Amino acid sequence: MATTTVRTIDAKAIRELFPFFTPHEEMRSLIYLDNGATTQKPRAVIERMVDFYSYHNANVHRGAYGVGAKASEMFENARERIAQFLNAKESAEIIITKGTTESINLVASTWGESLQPGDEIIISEMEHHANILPWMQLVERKGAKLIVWKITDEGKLDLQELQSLLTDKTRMVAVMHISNVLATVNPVKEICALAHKAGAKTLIDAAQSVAHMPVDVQDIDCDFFAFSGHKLYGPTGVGVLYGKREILETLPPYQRGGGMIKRVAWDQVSWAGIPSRLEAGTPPIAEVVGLHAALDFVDEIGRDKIEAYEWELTQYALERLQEIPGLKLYGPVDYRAGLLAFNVGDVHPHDIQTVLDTEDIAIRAGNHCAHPLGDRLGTPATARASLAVYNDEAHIDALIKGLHKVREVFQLD
Amino acid sequence: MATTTVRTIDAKAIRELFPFFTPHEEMRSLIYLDNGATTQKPRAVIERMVDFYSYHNANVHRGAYGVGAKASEMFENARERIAQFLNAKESAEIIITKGTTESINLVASTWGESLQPGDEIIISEMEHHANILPWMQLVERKGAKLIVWKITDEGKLDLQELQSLLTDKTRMVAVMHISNVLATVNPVKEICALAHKAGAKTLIDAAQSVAHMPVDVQDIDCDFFAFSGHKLYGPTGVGVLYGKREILETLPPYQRGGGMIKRVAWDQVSWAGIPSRLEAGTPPIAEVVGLHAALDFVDEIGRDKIEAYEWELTQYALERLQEIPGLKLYGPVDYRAGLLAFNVGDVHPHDIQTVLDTEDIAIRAGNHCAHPLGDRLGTPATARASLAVYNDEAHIDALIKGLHKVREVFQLD
Amino acid sequence: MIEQLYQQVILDHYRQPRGRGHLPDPKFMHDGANPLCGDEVVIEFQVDGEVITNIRFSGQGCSISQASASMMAEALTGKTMDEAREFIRQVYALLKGDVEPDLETMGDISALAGVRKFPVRIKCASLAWHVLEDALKGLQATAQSK
Amino acid sequence: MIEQLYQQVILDHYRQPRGRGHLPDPKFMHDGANPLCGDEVVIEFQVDGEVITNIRFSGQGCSISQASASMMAEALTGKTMDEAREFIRQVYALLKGDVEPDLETMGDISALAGVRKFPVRIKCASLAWHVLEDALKGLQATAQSK
Ligand SMILES: Cc1ncc(COP(=O)(O)O)c(C=O)c1O
Ligand SMILES: Cc1ncc(COP(=O)(O)O)c(C=O)c1O
Repeated sequence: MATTTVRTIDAKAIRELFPFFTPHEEMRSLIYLDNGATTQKPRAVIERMVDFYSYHNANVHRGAYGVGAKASEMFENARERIAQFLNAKESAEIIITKGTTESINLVASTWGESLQPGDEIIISEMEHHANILPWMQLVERKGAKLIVWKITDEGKLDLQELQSLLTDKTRMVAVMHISNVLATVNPVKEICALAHKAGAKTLIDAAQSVAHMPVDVQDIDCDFFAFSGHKLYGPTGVGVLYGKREILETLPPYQRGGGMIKRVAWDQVSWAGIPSRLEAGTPPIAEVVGLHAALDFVDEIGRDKIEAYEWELTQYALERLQEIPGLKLYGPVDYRAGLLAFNVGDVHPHDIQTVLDTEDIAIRAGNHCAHPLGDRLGTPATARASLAVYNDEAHIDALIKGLHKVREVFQLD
Repeated sequence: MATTTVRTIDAKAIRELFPFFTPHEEMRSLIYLDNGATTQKPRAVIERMVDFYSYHNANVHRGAYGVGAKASEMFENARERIAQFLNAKESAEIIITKGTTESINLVASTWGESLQPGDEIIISEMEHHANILPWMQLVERKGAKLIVWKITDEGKLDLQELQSLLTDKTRMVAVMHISNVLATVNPVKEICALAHKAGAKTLIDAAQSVAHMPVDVQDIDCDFFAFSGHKLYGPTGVGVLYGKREILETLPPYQRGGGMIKRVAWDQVSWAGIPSRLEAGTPPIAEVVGLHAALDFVDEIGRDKIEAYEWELTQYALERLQEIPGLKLYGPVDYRAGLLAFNVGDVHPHDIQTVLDTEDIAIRAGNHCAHPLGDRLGTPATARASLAVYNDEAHIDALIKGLHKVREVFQLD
Repeated sequence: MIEQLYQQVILDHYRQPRGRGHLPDPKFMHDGANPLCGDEVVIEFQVDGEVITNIRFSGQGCSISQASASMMAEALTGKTMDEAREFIRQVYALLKGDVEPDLETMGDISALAGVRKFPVRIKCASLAWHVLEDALKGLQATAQSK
Repeated sequence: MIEQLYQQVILDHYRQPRGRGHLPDPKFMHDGANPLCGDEVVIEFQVDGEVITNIRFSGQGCSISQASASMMAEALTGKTMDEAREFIRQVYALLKGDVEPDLETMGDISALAGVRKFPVRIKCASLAWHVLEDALKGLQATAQSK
């Protein structure tokens, strides 16, 4: 079942950069198709952290010279690198968090303080809980209103529909860049333009996009942009919130503690400037340094190339999935990211997962932290295969073979 | 300047377990006396994380089998291990956070919700900003009152004084276990008993204690207990909040996102039980696994032994620091933890630090995130040498030599 | 190996569940979920003296969790509460591998032994039984407090 | 090496600062801090036409930051604002190593070249100069907007 596309990426060579994919005693080798949950880590990322812990470990900032200054420098260099990766104007616009979830909670808590009763927040029907629950809490606290932007039957967001939802009360439009279930790539630039015209701010949940396509926050012109390191070939325990300087500067602190103040007295506190004001306590230092290496890894391959390659692979997968009788695929098919959520007949997704697991194929099954979308699709759970740059056609072939096995075990004939 | 104490610990052998202290190209070897800021990491901790990222990396929970289940198991085993380390009743009482700062912010935000106008929170005058600012914000938000428990001239907390501050309005007594400036070891068990008698809850900021002495949360009988992994020979990006089950169960969620709900619909949300309800988003998985190894490291040596050894070493340091004319030491001298904050004549602490740095000795200089304490002591900044299990008398000797050099450079004669 | 997990009886109970549905006037109702995978089981039942007269279940989840609920409804209807408690203990022992499957005493339920090789699925297989066990505990506590 | 950093002139300015204190009626006041180490410098000054007539500083921090403020107060008093701006540029160049220290034109300030080997101390040495530069920028902006 050969494809005619030109192989732009040598996935096998890339796999060799990952300990997870090199033969080892501890584990049988696995076809890893759960990249939407978390990606594997290239050796370069692991080694950068080992190097940090082994030879440069010290707490950052706050009057350290020698080794401490070097650690601070590595930390701030990583911030610079993240800014450059996103094409932010300056590194002060990069806030280090522990993940996408914290990034969005931070915005809802701090920016959200200015919300007035009756104000409106628009989120889409396809959002992950991380981009639903913080806003639900905010509107409840402020007597504001949450407006749900419904998806089309195709699983997309319709800009006309957004137009009709935007009012002079809309203060924020918060949407995901790529859906972690439908794989829809949302037109975030157009969304931001419409929102801004209506006087609203915008937040992009980029958890599923940053590792898979070029992103440019100035081009998108979003006000906030959030992602996690662990879905971007980087470590757990670290995430990023980008915000435009003029907005970040107006935000009150989020968590409070060391590093985010200028001066504390019992009767008066003055805050540090950005980004420090929004980063209380010891940051995830080694993790930020590891994330730096992850960005280098991605850019060495090239995000354009990754995007093109994963689309090729996705097309191949879409084609081959049609072979499986009774398979229902969710989300658009004209264009989409490399996530494939589906069901097979009456087989429960967990059972699909278990059968595939015995074939050494790792996929995810469940609601993917998007209950409202599940309600809309009429299925509480789906099986999801999600691709990364180290996957190739052979993995899709194995998946298809595994799904035939599922049908066999479940006697679907 | 030999001591007569029996060496209970072979610090040299312990240093050999740390890449940071083994000769390497990247760095000249350093006498590291900045353990109050962060400790170095034993090879076992680094390797456990490398092993996780290399062979077991997957996201935890949420319907993964195979490699994902193994990752979840490692994660939950670590939670069990932390519970055992603290002698908590059960692992559900262990909430994973990103550090002490987040742990305390979490309590102030969630437990603090129940505060009424006029209620009182007692904190001590020696607290770190992490245990000041969240309470300041809370009392402001709730119309409650922050009561400052003054320190004695010796740098201790007087229980009589606490008695006189406790009223029927006191809802919380939040104090540090060990002061990161004065090195005072506070009588937390007695503090909790007094607070409970008055009907108040208690929080112990254990950032500076967990790595240096045995701790038992049931014996202390505190309601909350907070610490960071990175000061306990563990990774950055991870911390712990212990809370008694009956209290945790009453807390609303903190951050919101995946993993902390049972069910989300547009009109209704139901929360998961503890600990999940208080842990939104992908947790710091590899970091928790690394922390597990750090606890093993500490317990293999033995916390009783570490405490005794560091006290020996501290006594030696106290004795030798008296040799330095014009040196002013802060904090008690009858008993204290292995932190030594001081000033020398009119030399600014940063200059002390710089001179010592050129002698390959790393100490910290500054306000140590405790401005109000600095105001009380009448010094905005101090130099601080802080000990860990891998330090020995030779390091103290080098420090003393370095301080003589400081006096020489600054012509203090 | 995978065929040991998904034996014919399991698929049968999954596809033709016994006791799936609701009681018109449930006397007792209890629910449980496996937060790790999202399986949900709700049990309703009635009691006549010491005897459990009627068991219905609803919910959703993998074939193991739903088939297991179906098997439970079938096996425990007509048993006294004490017998049910003992039976539940036997099922746990079976799942853990402490006793061997025995078609005579356990019937279809023997097929659940297939989960032993799939440790993470043990929670799926035991879910319904945990729910009923909890419900019976609640009943006992209420009875004793009277 | 350490003696290059802490030269006699630096210690002199640290212990006997010129211009430490406050003006009775400061026309211009500006402050700055080095958040990484906590050094603080506040500058007050007066202007007569184009000429900076009086400079006072206060604050606290390491010997380098405070000595540098003292040197600045001494060096820039009596200079025109344009001259001061040019001088500040020269100091930055000196600290960065772009120009060599020259006792004749720079006087005591030449001693600040010692920080070159201590990159993290450059911020200490330049703090006071940044504060004044900012203040002058503010002045210029106000003047232009009139
Ligand atoms: C006593 C005390 N509390 C809290 C903290 C804050 O810890 P972290 O920065 O890891 O959140 C520290 C360390 O800086 C500390 O010494
Ligand atoms: C679209 C989307 N948003 C947010 C998140 C949450 O990310 P994290 O768990 O790293 O905070 C995820 C991943 O689970 C996601 O897929």
